[in-house]
Amino acid sequence: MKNGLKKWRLLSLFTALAFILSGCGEPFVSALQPAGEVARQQYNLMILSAVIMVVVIIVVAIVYIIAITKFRRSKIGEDVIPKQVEGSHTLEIMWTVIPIILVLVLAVPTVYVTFALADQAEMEEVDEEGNRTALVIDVRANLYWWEFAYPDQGIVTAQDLVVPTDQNVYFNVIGHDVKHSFWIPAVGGKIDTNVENVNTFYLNFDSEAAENVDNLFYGKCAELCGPSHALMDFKVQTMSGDEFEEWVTAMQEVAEEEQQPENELQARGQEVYQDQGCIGCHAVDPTQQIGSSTGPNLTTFGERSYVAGILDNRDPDLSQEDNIKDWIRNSDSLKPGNKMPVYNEDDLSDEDLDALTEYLMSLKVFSE
Amino acid sequence: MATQQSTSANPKVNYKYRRKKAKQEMRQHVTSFALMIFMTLIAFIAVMAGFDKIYVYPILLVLAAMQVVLQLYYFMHMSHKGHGTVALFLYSGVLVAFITVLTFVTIVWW
Amino acid sequence: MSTVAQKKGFLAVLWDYLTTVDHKKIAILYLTSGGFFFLVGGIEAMIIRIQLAVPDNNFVSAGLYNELLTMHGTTMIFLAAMPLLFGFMNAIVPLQIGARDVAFPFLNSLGFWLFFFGGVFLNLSWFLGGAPDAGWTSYASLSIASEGHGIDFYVLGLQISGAGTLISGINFLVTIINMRAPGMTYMRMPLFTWSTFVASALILFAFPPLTVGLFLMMFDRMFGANFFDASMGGNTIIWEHLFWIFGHPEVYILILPAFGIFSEIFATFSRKRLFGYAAMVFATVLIGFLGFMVWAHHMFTVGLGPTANAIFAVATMAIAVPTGVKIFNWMLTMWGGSISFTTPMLYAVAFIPSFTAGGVTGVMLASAAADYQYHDTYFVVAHFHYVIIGGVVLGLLAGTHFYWPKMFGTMLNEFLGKITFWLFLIGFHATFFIQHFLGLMGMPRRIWKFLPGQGLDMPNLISTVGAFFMAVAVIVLLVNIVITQVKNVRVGNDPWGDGRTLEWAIPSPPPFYNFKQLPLVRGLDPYWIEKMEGNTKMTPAEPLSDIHMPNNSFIPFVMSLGLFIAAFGAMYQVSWRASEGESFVWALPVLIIGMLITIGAMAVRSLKDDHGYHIHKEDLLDDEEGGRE
Amino acid sequence: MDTQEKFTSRTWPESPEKTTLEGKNKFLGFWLFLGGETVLFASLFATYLALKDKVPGSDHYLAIDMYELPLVFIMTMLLLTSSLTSVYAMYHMKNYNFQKMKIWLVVTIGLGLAFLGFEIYEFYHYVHEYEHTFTSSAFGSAFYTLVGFHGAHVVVGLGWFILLLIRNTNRGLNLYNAPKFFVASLYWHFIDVVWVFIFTVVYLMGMVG
Ligand code: HEA
Ligand code: HEA
Ligand SMILES: [Cu+2]
Repeated sequence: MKNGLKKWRLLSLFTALAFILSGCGEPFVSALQPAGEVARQQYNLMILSAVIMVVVIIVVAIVYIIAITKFRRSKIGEDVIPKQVEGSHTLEIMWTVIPIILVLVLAVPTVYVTFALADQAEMEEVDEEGNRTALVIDVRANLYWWEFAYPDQGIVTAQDLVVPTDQNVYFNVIGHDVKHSFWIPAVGGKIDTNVENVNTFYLNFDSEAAENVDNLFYGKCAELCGPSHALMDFKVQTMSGDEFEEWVTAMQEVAEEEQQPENELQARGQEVYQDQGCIGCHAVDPTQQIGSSTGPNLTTFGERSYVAGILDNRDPDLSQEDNIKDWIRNSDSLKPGNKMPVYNEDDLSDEDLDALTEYLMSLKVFSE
Repeated sequence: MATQQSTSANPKVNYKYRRKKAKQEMRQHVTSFALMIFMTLIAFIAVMAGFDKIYVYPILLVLAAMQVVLQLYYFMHMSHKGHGTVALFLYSGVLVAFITVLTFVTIVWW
Repeated sequence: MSTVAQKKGFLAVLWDYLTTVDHKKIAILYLTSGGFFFLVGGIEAMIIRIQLAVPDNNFVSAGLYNELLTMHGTTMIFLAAMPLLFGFMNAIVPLQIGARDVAFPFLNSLGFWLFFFGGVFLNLSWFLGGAPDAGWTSYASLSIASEGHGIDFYVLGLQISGAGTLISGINFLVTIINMRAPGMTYMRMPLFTWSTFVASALILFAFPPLTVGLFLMMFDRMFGANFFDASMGGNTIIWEHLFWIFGHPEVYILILPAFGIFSEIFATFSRKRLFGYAAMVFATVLIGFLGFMVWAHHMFTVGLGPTANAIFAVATMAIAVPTGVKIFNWMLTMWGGSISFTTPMLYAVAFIPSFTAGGVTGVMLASAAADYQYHDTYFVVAHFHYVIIGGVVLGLLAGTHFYWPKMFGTMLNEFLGKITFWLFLIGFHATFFIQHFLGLMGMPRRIWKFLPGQGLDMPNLISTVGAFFMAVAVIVLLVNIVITQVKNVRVGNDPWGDGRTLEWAIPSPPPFYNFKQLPLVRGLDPYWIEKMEGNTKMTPAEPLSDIHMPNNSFIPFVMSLGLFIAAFGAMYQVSWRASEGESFVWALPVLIIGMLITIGAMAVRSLKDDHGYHIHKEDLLDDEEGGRE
Repeated sequence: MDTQEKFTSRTWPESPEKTTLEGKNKFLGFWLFLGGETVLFASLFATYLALKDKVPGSDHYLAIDMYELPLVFIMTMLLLTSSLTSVYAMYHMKNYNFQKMKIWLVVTIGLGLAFLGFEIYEFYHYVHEYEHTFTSSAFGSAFYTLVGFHGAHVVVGLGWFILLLIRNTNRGLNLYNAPKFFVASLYWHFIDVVWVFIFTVVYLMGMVG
């Protein structure tokens, strides 16, 4: 009976804590609203440890409050000399053993989950034809932008990571210039993109949770990498497995068919794109320059939710057009220290900018 | 402050005895020196002989450790009384040193 | 040398402090310069908080923000917290063990001046082209890529002050091992002495890896080496390991002495012997030992593999056990005691829940798989400010109030002290509690600005408001200090009335030779024992006789100055970094001149014998008051 | 008792280095310092092991291509012998035989200088034969840093001995300088201890592969 009561209390503590915490933050960035298997395992570990810690704090608080209320000098009398106690073995053994037990309760699942999340056996699996069954994405972190290459599909994209839901997605991450760290808070913990080695881990994107956030999660750089570290954001677009297949096909096809400008302005913009040398850093073909480009690949630029990872295209006050122009004119103040040159009126007339913007907005692969 | 300690706990009558002890100890030192040379030779020969490294590495490391023990305990007198604190701190240092080297050969890759 | 108090001119006082080898004066030097750097680091923190008060703020620029956060962390850890602790160690430890000075008075002074010049050098970066900007951890890929001389200032400044710290650490170890008064066995040493002992041992073994790491970075940045250049076969993870092999013990170097201060305060103001003294000593040693086994918990996301992560996770959690022993022993010290809530005691009492909260989040961080989420977020920022401010800074503030009378002979105003306390405590929790949630809600640390619409606005504002409370608290403390020193009401040897250890048995401030006759120690809390037997003084362990004292020396100052000068040369001789297009012909000569000054000073020191001097018995007899200078 | 008191070989205490409190402090402090140095060298060894043979291209020479064991053997013999000669010096110090102590110290210095000479030759050789320099690769940086730190210790040790000899030649032994000689010789032995690991870990293990 008593035991049952205790269990019940602990359980309610669990749920209460989980409930309070889940109220925190926005679902597309918050680690407290896990949107995938990996994040959920980590979240459970967090809740377990938080509960243990709350228990510790409560115990300490009880002893503490009694001690500082009962034994005040003002209550006891000014001249009392307390008994000079040396210690107590029983007590000392107690507060050694109980914390050891608590720590073990946390240590066992910690070790378990740590190994579980490092299990990448699935990545090696192949079908009859020797093709890898799991989806693998090569992430290359650059000073303030992200490149995502799909080696088995032979395509590349940047800034907007596109992934299928409800399956494990494997990531090989590396830092191109300095060290960064790859983090999608709602979907799972981070992993460093070291400069000298490839790190591998996996994430799993939950379709239900993804719907909740309109299929868009926020990703961040979590390792100080320079002035614009704060702005090295990326976005994650999730879609169902089938849709993802279609997306891949569409991407692969862009490379084959020559993209034709739809109107004159776009055609002019395309010219500007070539003349100004944009093409030197930014490929518009998803099969080009994988792993070697100096700037983000812009094949899907017109479909991106954000410009440069930070200017929101869905913002009702600012159109995508405004964002693009703002970026081209002021990239240096928007993302201090980034590697893209600034184009002021002398370099690029307003008309050319209009045309360029029109062209960039037309770079779409997968929208209806 | 220097004067708080009295100079010689040992009365000076022990002079002869001390001299003899020192001589003896010196002979020990020469022996350990010979041992060190000998171990060095073995180490070099083991390498020149071209055995496989799984045999040579342990031999080399054991020989080095033995040499160091000789240095510390004989040449540096750690075998004498009053080196308890010294040993405590030296071995703590050795422990930290060991862990450092261990991690660098295991979890710093490539 | 007369011991009669006399008025001295400003220059004479200055010269006295520049050349002093007296541990009590060196303590004051540490306290003032550490205090100064605390204000500097605090102002940097305030700018950080102002920048982060609202989303998309542009109060400071991106580059400047990174410099601020780097200098805030570096200054607070190396130039504020540690030196302030050294201040109290210097002031109190020799008195607590009944010694006339530390083992190496000359090196004590050298340690201080090295720290001081290293700190000044580091902070000069603000005026000479930009401060370091790669975080206090200065991870290699970024710090190698960082342009300008910021990181060079970091490397050289820390190298110089680190040498000072190592010297001081060895000095305290030898002092505690060799200089204890008759009867002061190890198991009778006060806990502050014990924790100083363990912290010094940690310094001895933790600073060499930092030294090596800094050398490697210096070689890479200034002399063309390739330790951290992946394209040349280098490996940046080496820096991370070396830094954290130093870095984790470093946090215990900070917290253990604070634990020591609190142990003294709990016993004193509960009028009760420290509960479980032996267990406390053992726990201190154990924490120090385990402190070397856990550093990779800062590197869980680096990709060391699950085995390494699991081992280091479990090892880290183990530290909760000895720390818990300490927490409970402190509470049981109060239990059954007679608690008087003086300002130092208020800090001590507030420390228990604050530090426990910070400690348990540490254990949460230790859970490797969960740390993939916490790492490099504000959750970590919250954790370490809880342990550092809730532990170390509260300890320093408590120590300031507690030992002020012993160091300066005057009592800080209790009323103002309590105002400081409450403002600081409230501000501290307001600032940092909410940061736990910021981290979990997806706010990375070290970000210059955060963008709106991510649910981060309100908590950040609250955090900033809290920081202002802390700032006001610090200002009240400064006012308190000024008022106290101006009023200058002198106090006796045991101003708190409940002193237990040897330092309270001698005048405040103590005479420059500390003890006329070394005391005989008859047990733990020797002064308390004497008081309980109705004695007002310690029983002497030796007849009154001449006291041998070391001479003052200007050499430590010169030696440190030489390194300071050489550092400029070393830094500016990198003209081969052609990209910056700078070339300073004077750099190499300056490097050489600086080194010559240092080496010359060392040679003078070793060629010129310095046998010190004696205070004669007769003068000691005359010196009834205990003479303050 | 005065630290400058003159002694005879009969009144000279058994452990002159630890007779005064200053001596005791110096003795202990120096040993502690050596504990710290152990960690310092461990960090350097660890770095070397992590970066051994890490070069940017296949045209760079590796450890196994370069190291010359005969040379290392000679250097080892020199340093080991110098350890013995400094033990002799301390033996005479304890016997209050200043003259002989000086002679053995001079011999020690000579051996140390010879060692340094070979080391400089060795470095020169690697640089010119193999283009293996401090800046040529991470391996080069790590090698020269580790072995160079040891070499720098040798230089400091020699300078220390020389300074002590110059300062005290005309004064003879007393309780003020005895601890200094003793501590300097401890330092010298420590340098030898480090070398034992260098020739084992760097050269011998490097040649095994
Ligand atoms: C004074 C400084 C101090 C102290 C004392 C501590 C104490 C601890 N720290 Fe902290 N830590 C820092 C300063 C400190 N830390 C700093 C500065 C950083 C960040 C560095 C950077 O990246 O810039 C950091 C970062 C840090 C990390 C890395 C986080 C990350 O970057 O991802 C971790 C991970 O394990 C950690 C763990 C711990 C643990 C387990 C303790 C333990 O020692 C705590 C032990 C105490 C208790 C647990 C409370 C009392 C105990 C009881 C009441 C008994 C019962 C308790 C239980 C059963 C749990 N710390
Ligand atoms: C001892 C260590 C210590 C201390 C005491 C503090 C104290 C404070 N710290 Fe922190 N902090 C660190 C060590 C410390 N810190 C470290 C190591 C980092 C990591 C750096 C990194 O990432 O590399 C960090 C990072 C850090 C950050 C994260 C920055 C980021 O990641 O982007 C923040 C943000 O809120 C912060 C805030 C504060 C605040 C508000 C205080 C306050 O408590 C400060 C209180 C003090 C004052 C407010 C001073 C008041 C002074 C005056 C009012 C001036 C009066 C002037 C005159 C009379 C001349 N600190
Ligand atoms: Cu740590």
